[in-house]
Amino acid sequence: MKTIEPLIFEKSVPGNRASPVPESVASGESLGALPRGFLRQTAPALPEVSEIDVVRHFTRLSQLNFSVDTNFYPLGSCTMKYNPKINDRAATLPGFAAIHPYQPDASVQGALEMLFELERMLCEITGMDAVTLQPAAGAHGEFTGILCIRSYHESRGNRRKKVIVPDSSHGTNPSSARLAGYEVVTIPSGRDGCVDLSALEKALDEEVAAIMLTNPNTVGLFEKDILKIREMVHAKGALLYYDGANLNALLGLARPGDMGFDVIHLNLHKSFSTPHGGGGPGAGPVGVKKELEAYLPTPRLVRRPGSDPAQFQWDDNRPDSIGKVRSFYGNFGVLVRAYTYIRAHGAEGLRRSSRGAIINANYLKAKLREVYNDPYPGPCMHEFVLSGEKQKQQGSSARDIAKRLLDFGYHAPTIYWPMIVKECLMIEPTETESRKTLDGFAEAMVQIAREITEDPKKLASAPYTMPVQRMDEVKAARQLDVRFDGQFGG
Amino acid sequence: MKTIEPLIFEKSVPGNRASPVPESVASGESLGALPRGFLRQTAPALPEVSEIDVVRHFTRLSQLNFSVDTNFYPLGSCTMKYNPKINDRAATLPGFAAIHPYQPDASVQGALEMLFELERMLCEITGMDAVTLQPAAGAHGEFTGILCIRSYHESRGNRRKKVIVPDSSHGTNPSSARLAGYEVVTIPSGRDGCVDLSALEKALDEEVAAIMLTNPNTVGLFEKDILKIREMVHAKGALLYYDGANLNALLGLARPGDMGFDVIHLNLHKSFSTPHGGGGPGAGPVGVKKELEAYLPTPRLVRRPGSDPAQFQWDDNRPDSIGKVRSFYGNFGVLVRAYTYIRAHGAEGLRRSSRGAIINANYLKAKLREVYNDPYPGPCMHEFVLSGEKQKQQGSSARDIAKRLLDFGYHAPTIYWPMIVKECLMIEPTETESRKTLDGFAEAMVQIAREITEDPKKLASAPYTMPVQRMDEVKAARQLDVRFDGQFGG
Amino acid sequence: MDYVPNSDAQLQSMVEASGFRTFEELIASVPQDLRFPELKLPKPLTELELQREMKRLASRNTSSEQALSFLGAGAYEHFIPTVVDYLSGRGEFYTAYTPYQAEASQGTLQVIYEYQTLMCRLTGLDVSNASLYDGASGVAEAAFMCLNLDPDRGKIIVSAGVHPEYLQTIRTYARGINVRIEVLPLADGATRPEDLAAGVDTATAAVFVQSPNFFGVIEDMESLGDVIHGKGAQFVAIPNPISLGLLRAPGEYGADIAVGEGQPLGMPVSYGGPYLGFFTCTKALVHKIPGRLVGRTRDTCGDLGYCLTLQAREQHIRREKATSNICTNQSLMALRATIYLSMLGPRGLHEIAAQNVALSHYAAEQIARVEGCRLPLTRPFFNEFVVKTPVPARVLCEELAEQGIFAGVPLSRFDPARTDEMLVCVTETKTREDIDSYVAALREVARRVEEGVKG
Amino acid sequence: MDYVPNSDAQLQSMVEASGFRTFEELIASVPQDLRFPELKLPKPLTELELQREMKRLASRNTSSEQALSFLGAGAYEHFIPTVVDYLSGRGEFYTAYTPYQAEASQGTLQVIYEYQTLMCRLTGLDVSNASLYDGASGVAEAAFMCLNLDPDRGKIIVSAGVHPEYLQTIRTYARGINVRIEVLPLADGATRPEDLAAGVDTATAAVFVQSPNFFGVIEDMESLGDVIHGKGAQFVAIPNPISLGLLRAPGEYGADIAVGEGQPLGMPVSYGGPYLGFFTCTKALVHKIPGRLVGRTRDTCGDLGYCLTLQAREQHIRREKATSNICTNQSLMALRATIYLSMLGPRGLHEIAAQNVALSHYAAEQIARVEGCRLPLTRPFFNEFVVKTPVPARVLCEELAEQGIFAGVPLSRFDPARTDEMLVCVTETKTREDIDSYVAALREVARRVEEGVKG
Ligand SMILES: Cc1ncc(COP(=O)(O)O)c(C=O)c1O
Ligand SMILES: Cc1ncc(COP(=O)(O)O)c(C=O)c1O
Repeated sequence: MKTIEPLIFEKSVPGNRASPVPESVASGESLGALPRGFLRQTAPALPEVSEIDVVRHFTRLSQLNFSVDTNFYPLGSCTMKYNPKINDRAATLPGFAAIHPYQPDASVQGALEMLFELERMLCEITGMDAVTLQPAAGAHGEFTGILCIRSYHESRGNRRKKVIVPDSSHGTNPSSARLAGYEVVTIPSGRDGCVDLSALEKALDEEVAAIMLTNPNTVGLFEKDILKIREMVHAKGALLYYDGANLNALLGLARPGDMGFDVIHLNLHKSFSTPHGGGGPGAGPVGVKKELEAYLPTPRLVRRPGSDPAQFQWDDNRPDSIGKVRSFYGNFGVLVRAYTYIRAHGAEGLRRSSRGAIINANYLKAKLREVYNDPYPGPCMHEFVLSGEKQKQQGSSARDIAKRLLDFGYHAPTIYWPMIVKECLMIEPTETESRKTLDGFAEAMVQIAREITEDPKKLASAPYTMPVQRMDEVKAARQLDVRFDGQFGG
Repeated sequence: MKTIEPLIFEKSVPGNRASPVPESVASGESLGALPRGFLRQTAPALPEVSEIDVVRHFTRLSQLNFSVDTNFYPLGSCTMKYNPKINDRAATLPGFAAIHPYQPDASVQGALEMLFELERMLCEITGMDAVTLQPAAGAHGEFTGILCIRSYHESRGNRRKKVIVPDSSHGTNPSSARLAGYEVVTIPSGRDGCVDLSALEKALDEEVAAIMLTNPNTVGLFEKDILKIREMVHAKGALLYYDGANLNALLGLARPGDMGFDVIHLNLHKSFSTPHGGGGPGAGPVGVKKELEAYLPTPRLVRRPGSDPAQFQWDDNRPDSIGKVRSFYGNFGVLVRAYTYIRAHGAEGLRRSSRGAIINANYLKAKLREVYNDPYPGPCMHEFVLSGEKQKQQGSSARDIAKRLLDFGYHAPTIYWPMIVKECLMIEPTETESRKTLDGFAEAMVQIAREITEDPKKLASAPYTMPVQRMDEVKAARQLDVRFDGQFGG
Repeated sequence: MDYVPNSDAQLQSMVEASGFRTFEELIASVPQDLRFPELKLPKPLTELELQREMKRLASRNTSSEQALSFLGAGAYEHFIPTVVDYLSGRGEFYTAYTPYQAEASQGTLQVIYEYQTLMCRLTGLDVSNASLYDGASGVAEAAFMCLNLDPDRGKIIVSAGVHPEYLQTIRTYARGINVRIEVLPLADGATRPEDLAAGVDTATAAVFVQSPNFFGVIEDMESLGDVIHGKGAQFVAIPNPISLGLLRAPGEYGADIAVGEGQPLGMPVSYGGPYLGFFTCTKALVHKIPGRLVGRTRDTCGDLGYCLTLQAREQHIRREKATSNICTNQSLMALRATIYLSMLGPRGLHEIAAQNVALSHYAAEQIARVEGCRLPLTRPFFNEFVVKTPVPARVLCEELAEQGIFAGVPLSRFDPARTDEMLVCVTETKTREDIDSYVAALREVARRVEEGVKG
Repeated sequence: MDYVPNSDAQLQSMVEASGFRTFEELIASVPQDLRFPELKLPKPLTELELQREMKRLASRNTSSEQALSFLGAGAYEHFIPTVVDYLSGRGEFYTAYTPYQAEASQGTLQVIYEYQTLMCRLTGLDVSNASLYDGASGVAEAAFMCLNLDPDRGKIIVSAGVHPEYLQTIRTYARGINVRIEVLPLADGATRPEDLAAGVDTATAAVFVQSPNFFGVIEDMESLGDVIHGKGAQFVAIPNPISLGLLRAPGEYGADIAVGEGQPLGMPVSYGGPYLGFFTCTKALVHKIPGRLVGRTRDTCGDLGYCLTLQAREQHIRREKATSNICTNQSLMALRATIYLSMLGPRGLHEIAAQNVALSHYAAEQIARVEGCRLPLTRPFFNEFVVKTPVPARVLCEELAEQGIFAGVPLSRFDPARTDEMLVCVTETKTREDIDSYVAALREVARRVEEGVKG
C-alpha cells in the first residue's frame, strides 16, 4: 500500500483555508485608490487548504528525501558534511534575521563586525588579500572572479580573449568564463589526473586571460606541479583562478594564495558547512590578491578611519569596480552560518577537519580499490574517484551502482563526472563521518560488486526500497510536464 | 532491506564524541574540593557518539512515528487536534523559556499577567470561580480536585468515605480517588450509555464525598440528565466532579460550572491543543466553585491590591490549602501554549471549534454506522463509539481493525475502552480535520470491513507496512527487557 | 480565528449529510438554558497579532539572556546543545500521543527504552520508568510506593536537606493516607548518620535523602544507607542528575530508589515547567513501580521492537488498584534528556559536572571575601552554596536584580526566620568574568545597603 | 572544537589501515613549504561560548523587533506564518543537495514542481524555473536570455523605475557581452508608453519594466506591452509577487517573462539575503530558460514521480554553451515560498495585498498632512511611496532611527541629487497605531530639525 503524497493542489477544497491572516481588515474603500483596470481579473489558483494540511503535506514530503541529517551522503565535490544546528540558530536570531539591508549602518554594527571579520578570516584561511561576500554561490563567484580578471587585463590595455580550463573541470567553469565574454580552451588532463604541463604550455599565449583550476582537482588529487604552473601562467601575464569547491581538503593545510592563485572563489555551502537546502542557498565569496582588489563588486565594507572601538560602514566609491553582481550584500544568512562555523573551529579545528577529511577518504579508498578500478593509485586528498568499468563489463553501470546504494540507505556518489574517468564514481566521505559509518558503506559497496557478479539484472531495476522506482528521465524531457495541469502533456 | 534503527548505545565507539562542551576547562585542583570517597568510581556508560550520529539517530526514530503532523489520528478521548506551531514558538521565546521560577515577581510580570489572564479565561470558559494551573496532567488534576473535595468535607466535620464513578469512567478517576483516600463505588451505565439514575440513587448516601463524571461521557454522549443528577448529588451534600477530558465538545457551547459541577479539571493537552509530546507534558488545571477556593494548592497568583497598572504576585498564605502537588507553579511552557491558543480563538473561535468537532464526529458516524455496530444510535457529541462485534463474529477483533488501519496511514481509534461496549472502537476526529480527510478514513474503514468478510486472516497479521510487524506484548511482559543489556533477558 | 478547515457552508452540508437539518439537532441532549453562554474573552487574534502579543508579554520578563542569573534551588540553568531543541521539536515526536499502538510508535518507544537505559546507567540502578511529572511529585510517588510495600511500615523520614517544595508535596500527597512523616534536621547543612539512627526504626518504610541537598551540600550517602538498611527501610536517594557525571551514583552507595528532578538534563528553566520526574529502582521493586514502562520484545517475524509493558500495574487496567494514577507523563522531556545525554557522553557529562564544581567553588571563594558575607556551611558542595549576607538577603537580591543580576534565592522564601541567607548557584553557563562582575556588584550593593541600614 | 567524530588515535589507526604510516604520507604531493601555514584566527569556541558570542553580535543590531521599520525598496518585512520556519527548517529539506538522485529526493523534487506551478499561477505564465539567486541577478539572467534569442537584437531598454541595484547588476552582467543598455526616464514616477515608443525598435531585444516600480508606482503595463510587442521585443515584467494577490498578472497584461524578487513570499529580510529569484515565461521560451527545471514523469512501474529535466540546457552538460552558469540556486527559499503560498491561499494573499494598499494609503495621507512633507507623485501605488521631506531625508531618518523608527530609505542613497526625498513602505505588519506614532514622531523631528537648520 504505497502511499504517495498527492500534490498540494490535489488537497485543495474550495472554501477551505488556513487562518494566519485576518479577514477583511482592509476596507473596500481603500482599494478604491487603485483603478479597476489595474486589478487582477481572476484570483491566482493557489491551493485552498488548512494549516494541518500544509503541515502534513510538507512533513511527509520531507520524509521522502535522503539528506545529511538522515543518511551518509558521499556525493563527491559537494562536501556533504554535517551542518551544525547551532549555525542555523545563530542565523535566525532576530538580530540577524530581522534587520533590513537599508538600515543605517549605525544600527547594524553587529552584522557589519561579523561580515568584516568573516572577510578577514577568509583572507587568512586562503592567503588572499581581499574578499567580497556578495556572490550567491560558486558559479556566481566564478563569474564575478573572471569579470575582475577581465577588468584587470583591460586596465592593462588588453582584456585578452581566452580562458583555459582542464577537461576535468566543473561545467560552471567554462560556462562562467563564456558569460564573462571569453572563449574557452579546454586542455586534456594527464594520465595521472593532473594538469598536463605540455598541454598547458601549448595552450598558453598572450591572449590567455586566466586558467581556472580546482585544487585538489576533481579526481581528488593535489596539483603537484602547482608551483610550476604558476610560473608558466604568470610568465605569460595570465592569471591563476582557483575554484574553491574542494577547499575542504586544505583548511589550515595549504593556502591557494600561497600557491600563487590570483583570484579564488569559495563555496561556503561546501567547505564551511552551510546547509545545501536541497540546492541552495549557498554563498560564493571571491578572494583576490591586492592588484585586483579595486575591481571587486560594490559596496565594499570598510572600517571607518580612526574609529575606536571600530565602526564599520559600506563604501560605494570604487570607480574601478565591476559593479554589483546582485542586490544588497550577499546571502547574509548563509554568511552568519559560515562565520559561526569558523569561530567554532579556530585554526586548530579547521586543520583537524581537513586532516579528518583526507584520512576518511584514504581509508575508504583503501577498502574499495580492490573491488572497483582505481584509476589513480596512491593516496588521495579529501575525495577520490573509482571507475565502474569492471562492473560495466559485467553488465552494471555506474548509474546502477548508484541506484542500488540507495537501497542500503546511502546516498550515491557523484557519477559520470569528471568525464575523463569512465563509469566514474566520485566519493567524498567528509570528516564528520565516523569510521563505523565508512565501514558500513564499504560493506555495501562490496556487496553490490558481489551482486553484480552474481546477478547484474538485479541492479538494473534498483532502487527497490525508495518511495518510487527508477524515474524515466527521457520521458520527462520528451513529454515535458513542468507544472500541474499544464498544457505540457505528462 | 528493512533498516531498523539500532540503539544509540550500539552506535557508540570508545573515544568518539560530539563537541558541545569544552575539554578540561575545570582544573583538576578544583575537584580537590571534593573528598575522593564522594566521587563516582566508574563513569556512567553513556553512548560515545558524534553530533551527526545523534542527529541522524533521532531524526530517523522520529520518522518511525505516526503523529498529528503526519497522520489523521482519531484516538478517542485524546483530542488529537492540530497543534498550532505559533504556540510552540511563543513558549520558546527567551522571555518565557529562560526565566527562573524563583526570580523576583517584579522581573516576571509578563509571565504573571499571562498566567493570571489564563486562570481568568479558563474560569470564563468553564463557569468556575477559581482555577489553579499547578497540576501537570489530567490525572494530577483529578487527584488535586479530590483532595480539595476532601478538605471541603473535612471542614464540615466529615470527610466522608466514598467516591462514585460510572463504569464507563476513565481509569484515572477511580485511581485518583483511591489515592486521595476514598473508597471507590462503581455504578453501571444505563443502556443508553448515560448515568443510570436509579443506580446512582442506590449508591448515593451521606458517606459519598463526590461523583466523578465525564461530560460528554466516554461514549460521546452528553449526560442528558445532568441537571437532575446535580440535584440528587447536592441533596446528599456530595459534590460533583467534572473530568474535563471531553471539554472539546463544549467550548462556548455549555459550561460545567453552569451544569452544577463543583470541581473540574481540564486537559490543556487535549481541548486546548498543546502537543501531546508522545505522552506528555500536559497540564491539568483545576477549577472550583467559590466554596472550595480556599483549598486550592499554593501559591496562589494574586493581583497586588491597588496596583495600577496591575502588578501580580504569588501568595503563599493560604492556611486551608491542600498544599503543593508539585514544585513551582505548573507546566508553564504548556500553559503559554494554551494561552496563545485561547487568545487566537476568542469566544467565537472556541465555539466554532466545538461546533466543528461535533459536526465532524456526526458526519463520520453517519458514514460508518451501517458497517459497524452503532451501540448508541442518534447524534453524538465530539466523538462516538462503534462496536466491532459483527466483525468479531467474522473473525476479526477490534485490535485487528486498529492494526489494519495503520496500513492505510491512519492512526487507530481508542480500542477496548470504555469497557461497557464490546470490541469498542472510540473515534474522535476533532474539528481540525477537513471533510476530505474524514472521507478518506471512512473509505478505509469500509474497505477493512469488506476485507474481514472476504479474508479475516489477512487482518490477523496486520499491520504490513509499519517499520515492525505486530508486537508481542505478552512476551514483553513475561521476559521483561526494560533496559539495554540488562539482566532482564529479552 | 480558528483551525477549522471546513467552511460554514461545508459544515452545514456535513450536518445534512449526517441525516440532520441543523447543528442544534446534534446537541439536542444539552439542556436549552445551558446552551451558548456568553464568554467574556478578549477578542480573537490573527497569527500576526498573536506573534506581537506574545512577544510583548515575553518582553516584560527579564530572562537570563538579559540578566546574569545565579538562581538554582531546584531549577538549573545549564547549557543546552542546540540539537536538543531541534530534534525534540520535530513534529513526529511532538504531536504523537502516548505510544498505545506500538507498531506506529516505534520512534517514541525506542526513545523511552533508551531513556530508561540511560537513567539506569546514570543512577546505577536496575529499572527506570518512562518519566513522572517532576521531582516533587516523583518523590511523593516514591513515598506512596514504599508505604505500599509493607503494611507494618507506616512512617517515612525525610531529611531536612530535601527540597522544601518536595516535602510540601509529600505532605499533600499523604493527605489521603495514614502515614507519619518525620523531618530529620541537619547539622552543618548535612544529614548526620547518628541523627538518622535515632529516628529510623522497623516501622520506617523509607528514608528520603537529597544529595547534593537543597543547601548544596553533598551528603554522606553511603553511611546513611547503612543506617537505613540496618532497619530494613527503603533508601530513597534524590540526586541531581548532572552531579552524577562526577559523584557516586545511587546504585554505588546502595540506594533502593533514585528519584528526582531531571530538568538539568537539557530542559530550559521555563519558569518551573515542564520538567521531568525521573525514577529508577532495584529489580526487586519493578512490579511496584509507578508510571509507564517500555519493554523490548519481538514482532511476529521475530524482529526486535518495543512496546509498553507491565501495564497491569496501571490505572487503565487496574483502575483503583493501580500503583499510581499517572497517565500522561512527561515523555517529551524524557526525549530531551535522552538527546542531551547522548550528546554529552560520559566525558562531556563529567566535564560539565567538573566545571560546576570549579566555577561554584571559585565564586564561593570570591564571595567569602566580600566584606560582611560569609559561607556558614563547611561541607563539600556541588554547584550551590549558602551565603550569609550582611543585610537582609531579600533586599540585597532585589537591589542586584535591578542591576541585572539575580544574586541568589533568599532562604526567607522557605523559612521566614532565615532573613540573611541566600542560596547561590553557579553552573557552566557562567564565566569567571561573570562571577567577578557579580562579586563586584555584590560588594558594592552590600556596602551601600549596609550604610543605608546603619545611617 | 570540530565535528570530527574519530579520535586522534582512531585517525592514526585509519591511516595505518589505509596502508600508510603517517598523515604526512597522504599529503606528499603538497609542496613542503606550502604546508601548515599559521592561521591567525580567533581561538576556537565551544558551542556554549558560540551561543553567547552570536547573541552578543546579534544584540548589536537594531532589529524590527525593537524598531518600527518602514523600509522597503526591494526587501519587505511581511508577516511569515510560523509553519514556514518550522517546515523549511526540517533537516531532510535543509541538508539535502540538489536532487540529482531523483528516487532519493522526491520530497525536494515535488516541492519544486509545486513551486513552479504556484509561480506560473501567480504570474499567469506557462513555465517557471526552480529559482535563481535573487531579483537582481534574475533580471540580469533574463537580459542574457533575451539577447540570445536573436543576434540582430542587441539592445535592451530598462525603465528608470526598475530597482537601481537591478540596473547595476544588469550592467555588470553585460560587461562580457556586446549590448546597448538604454534607460528610460520616468514622468510623475511612471514609465510613459509614448516615451517607450520613441525608444523601442527592431534592434531591441527586450524591455524591462518593474511594477509596482521602485518608487512604488503601479505602471500601466498593458499599454507598455502593446508598444513593446509592436516592435517584436520581449516584454520583461518585474512584479512584486505579493502585489499579484490583487494586481493584474504579467500573463494577463501580456508579458513574455516575469522575473523578480521572491523574498516577500515568506522570507525574512535578513540583511539582504538569502532571497529568491523567481523566473517565469511563456511556453515558447522554455528551452532557453536559465536554471534548473523539475518535471513530472513516471517510474518503471508507471507511477508518477519527479526528476530534474531539460538538463541539456545546463552547464554540467553543455559547459560553455549552457543557457546560464547557475548550478546551486535558492531551493530552500523556493520551499519557503511554496509553504507560504499554500498557507495563504488565494484569499489570504488577496487579503495581505489589500491590507498593504489600505495601510500604505492611510500612512501616505497622514504623512501628507505633516507640515513640510509632501507626496511628489500622484499615481496609484501599492505599498510604498515617495515622500518629499522639509529637511534632508538622511538627517531625518537618522534622527528617527535614534527613536527606534526607521522612517524610510533616503533616495540620496541611489541618487545624490535627491537629498530631500525618501521612500516609505508600509506592509500588513504595521497597525494604524504604529503609523500614527510614526507620523507623530516625524512631525516632531521634522519641526525640530527644520528649526535647527533655520536657527
Ligand atoms: C568543482 C566545482 N566547481 C564549481 C561548482 C559550482 O558551485 P555552485 O553549485 O555553488 O554554483 C561545483 C558545485 O558542485 C563544483 O563541484
Ligand atoms: C476521560 C479521561 N479522563 C482522564 C484522563 C487522564 O488525563 P491525563 O492523561 O492528562 O492524566 C484521560 C486521558 O486519556 C481521559 O481520556
